[in-house]
Amino acid sequence: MEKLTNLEEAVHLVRDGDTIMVGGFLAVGTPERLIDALIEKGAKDLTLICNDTGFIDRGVGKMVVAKMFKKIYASHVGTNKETGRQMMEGETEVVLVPQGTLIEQIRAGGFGLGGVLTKTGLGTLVEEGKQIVEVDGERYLLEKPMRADIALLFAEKADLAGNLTFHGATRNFNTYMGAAADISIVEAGEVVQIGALCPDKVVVPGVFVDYIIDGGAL
Amino acid sequence: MEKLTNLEEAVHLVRDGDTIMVGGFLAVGTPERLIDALIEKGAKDLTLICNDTGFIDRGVGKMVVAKMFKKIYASHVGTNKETGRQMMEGETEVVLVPQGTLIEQIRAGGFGLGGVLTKTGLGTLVEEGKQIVEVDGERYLLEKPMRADIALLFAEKADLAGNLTFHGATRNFNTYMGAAADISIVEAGEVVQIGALCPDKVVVPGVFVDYIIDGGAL
Amino acid sequence: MDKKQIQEFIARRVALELQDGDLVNLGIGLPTLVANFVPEGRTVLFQSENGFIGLGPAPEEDEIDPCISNAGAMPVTIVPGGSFFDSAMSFGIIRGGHVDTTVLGALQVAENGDIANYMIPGKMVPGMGGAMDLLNGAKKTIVAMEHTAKGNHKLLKECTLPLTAVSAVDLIVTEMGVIEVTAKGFVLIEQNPEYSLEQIREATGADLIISMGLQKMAVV
Amino acid sequence: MDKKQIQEFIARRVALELQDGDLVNLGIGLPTLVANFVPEGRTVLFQSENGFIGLGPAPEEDEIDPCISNAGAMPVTIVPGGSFFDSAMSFGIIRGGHVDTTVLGALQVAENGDIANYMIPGKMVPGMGGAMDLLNGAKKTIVAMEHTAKGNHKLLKECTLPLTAVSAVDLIVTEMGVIEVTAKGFVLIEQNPEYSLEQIREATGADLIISMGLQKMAVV
Repeated sequence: MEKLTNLEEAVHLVRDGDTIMVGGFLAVGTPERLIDALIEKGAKDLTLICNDTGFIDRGVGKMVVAKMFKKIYASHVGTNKETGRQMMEGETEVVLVPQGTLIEQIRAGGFGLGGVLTKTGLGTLVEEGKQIVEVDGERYLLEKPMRADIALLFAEKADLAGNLTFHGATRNFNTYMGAAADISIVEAGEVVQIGALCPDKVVVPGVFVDYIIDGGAL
Repeated sequence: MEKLTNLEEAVHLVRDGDTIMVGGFLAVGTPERLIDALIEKGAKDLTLICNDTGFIDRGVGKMVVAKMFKKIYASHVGTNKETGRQMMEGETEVVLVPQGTLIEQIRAGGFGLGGVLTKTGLGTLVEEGKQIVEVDGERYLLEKPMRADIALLFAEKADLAGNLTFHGATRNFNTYMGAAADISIVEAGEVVQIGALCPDKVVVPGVFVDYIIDGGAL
Repeated sequence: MDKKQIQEFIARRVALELQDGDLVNLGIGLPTLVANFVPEGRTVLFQSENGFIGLGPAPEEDEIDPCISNAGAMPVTIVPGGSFFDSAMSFGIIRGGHVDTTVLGALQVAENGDIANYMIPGKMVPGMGGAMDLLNGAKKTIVAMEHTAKGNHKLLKECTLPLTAVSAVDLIVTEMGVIEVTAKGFVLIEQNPEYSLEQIREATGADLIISMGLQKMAVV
Repeated sequence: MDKKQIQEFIARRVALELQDGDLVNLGIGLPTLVANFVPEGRTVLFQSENGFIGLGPAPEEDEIDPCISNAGAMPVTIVPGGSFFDSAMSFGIIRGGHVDTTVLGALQVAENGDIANYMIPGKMVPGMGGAMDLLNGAKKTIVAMEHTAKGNHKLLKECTLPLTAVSAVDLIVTEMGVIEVTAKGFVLIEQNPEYSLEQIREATGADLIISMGLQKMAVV
């Protein structure tokens, strides 16, 4: 399969009503070009799964401003006042998820696990409506696996087989979202030939990557 | 804390009756020098958690031959006839665990998760005596987290802060066992100064490594 | 055919099932042979559950890297575009449904797809290794094995040995033919003309439905 | 003391709690200041939950790497011996109890150690980020905050805001003193001599036990 594609073809894979996962942590490690192209193409009633909603002018926050989401799962929305406004005025449903739980739910969704058992959130609003599982007398919250139709990801380098490497703090949610989405699209700072990446240094194996965009250097 | 130590001091951390985790897959990525030193020092009634029991003359299998285990958790023991003999004759208790479940139980033990929910083992002997958890109508086996007193691990390189890198197929169980053990000891093919490893290339952060042995090149 | 020829014949037929772009996990023994017969024009990546994608052929004696071996601890190579990872990632790939096809041997297969291939109580208890995860996780499971074991049935109404997985097998390839495991039971879809339908029926310990479109067994 | 001096005073006292070899996670705001006052002779590594160990000081303008930032998206550096990882690893470290100390701010802390610091319903709902995991996972939790909010109590018998975690706080450091959270409730173990015990009691919305060994508040 040829994985290298262009922005236009890539964003046409996103349909109205889709659930999308977007990598990045406060817009660090977010595929900005994919987001810009998706805003230009337009899509509505999306559900977002992302660590946070970035800023109004950076990261996935630009899509919040473009009112593309009907529902958002995130651990933090405080850096984007538009998310807060839409939430307060009932325009967008926001589900706050503890950060460590969110990434583990995504991993479970991609790795065929039935859920996550964690103490995080016990005794808080996060617990509401959820199953409690007791293991050796200890109580844990059962958090369900998460999956998406599309994952929009960022990497430092991608080879044509979809193997990814990363620099700095850009890995965050980018490493597992590809496994948890039916289609994953990676914007790479640099696209290299097969064989150019040392197999010891690959962070995400190409099996989790369906399409690659050459995003150019940051 | 000074993490670099020598074989003799390291193996004296293992006490009779301890539960130990040992990295490696059929003796690839196993800390052979640590094992040899531990056999020389002697220890009895140990419980082993390891992918397999290697061979009679290679890997953790040498400890099986030295009759150091009262109980073994492994996914495969077929390459070491002494394990089979001890199991058949009731000398050693052997608990067979599916490989993907075993590594996930170790990860859960090290990462503060309450257990693993998997379909693997449903309808088989593996299911016996275990809790079934239903998630959205699907049945999953609840497999409990695993922890150990000591982890004996192998890495290609370790810096003095305990950061580890790997080559080839030697990662296997070595990457998560350090998190799941009270004390982890790594035999590294090469020990390097702090700063010599690129932080993008570190596979296991030093927080999971308590002691380092300079094992010398393979 | 002698045992070696039978194994190669089976492996050649299994290889036809591999599609371009597939990620494939081959079990130890007979299934490993399949890698030698991938049809021309198809690019298949092999996963090795001990920790990599891109399993390549055995190296020359003087090029052996002791850190690069397959799940049977035999020296192998990694192809360009491959990558190494740990067991958690390896079984995330497997359990998560990212392996397209797994090929395994079996002691017994039942007509509902149950499979037993990891122990004979009291006799041989090697362990399941990664087989239980592969059987639960791979999108398609192919059993590659001789049709009988010293005359004893391996294809059965119900397995008598401890199961490795329930309703997991999709296709069985033996020296006698190719059998689909369906809701109705075993369906023979290809026949090795060296064996009569009567012979194949006799060698099968369960009902054998003959496909309306029964074909001559194909091989690479 | 003005607000800035108060914050620095609190940060200087919190820094004394950090032990040689500790792995420490500092929350955004006041807690971040603690990194500036690690006592001499102690080597402390800072974890940044967005994905690394070895958080270093802010870089010079011309040495900013856009890929290296802290959990507040501010440019930082990584110290030698540090390493980058993804969020699953980061929270494995946190949830698994591998962080020795976490320092966070709070809106309210109850005498049983309950803490509320992530939302004011209908007003401010930024989200918990990594705080719930840190509060559940870190070996020791220190709350660093001003003793009251515009005169309103923050140390309470029970929190009235939605909780971030239950019975999670071990120590509270404010400009007035240092308070241990014990099975008996709040115990004042250090007093800033600028405030009388009466003033501290009045600023505290729960019983305040005065430690038998009450000391003058220490700072770096």
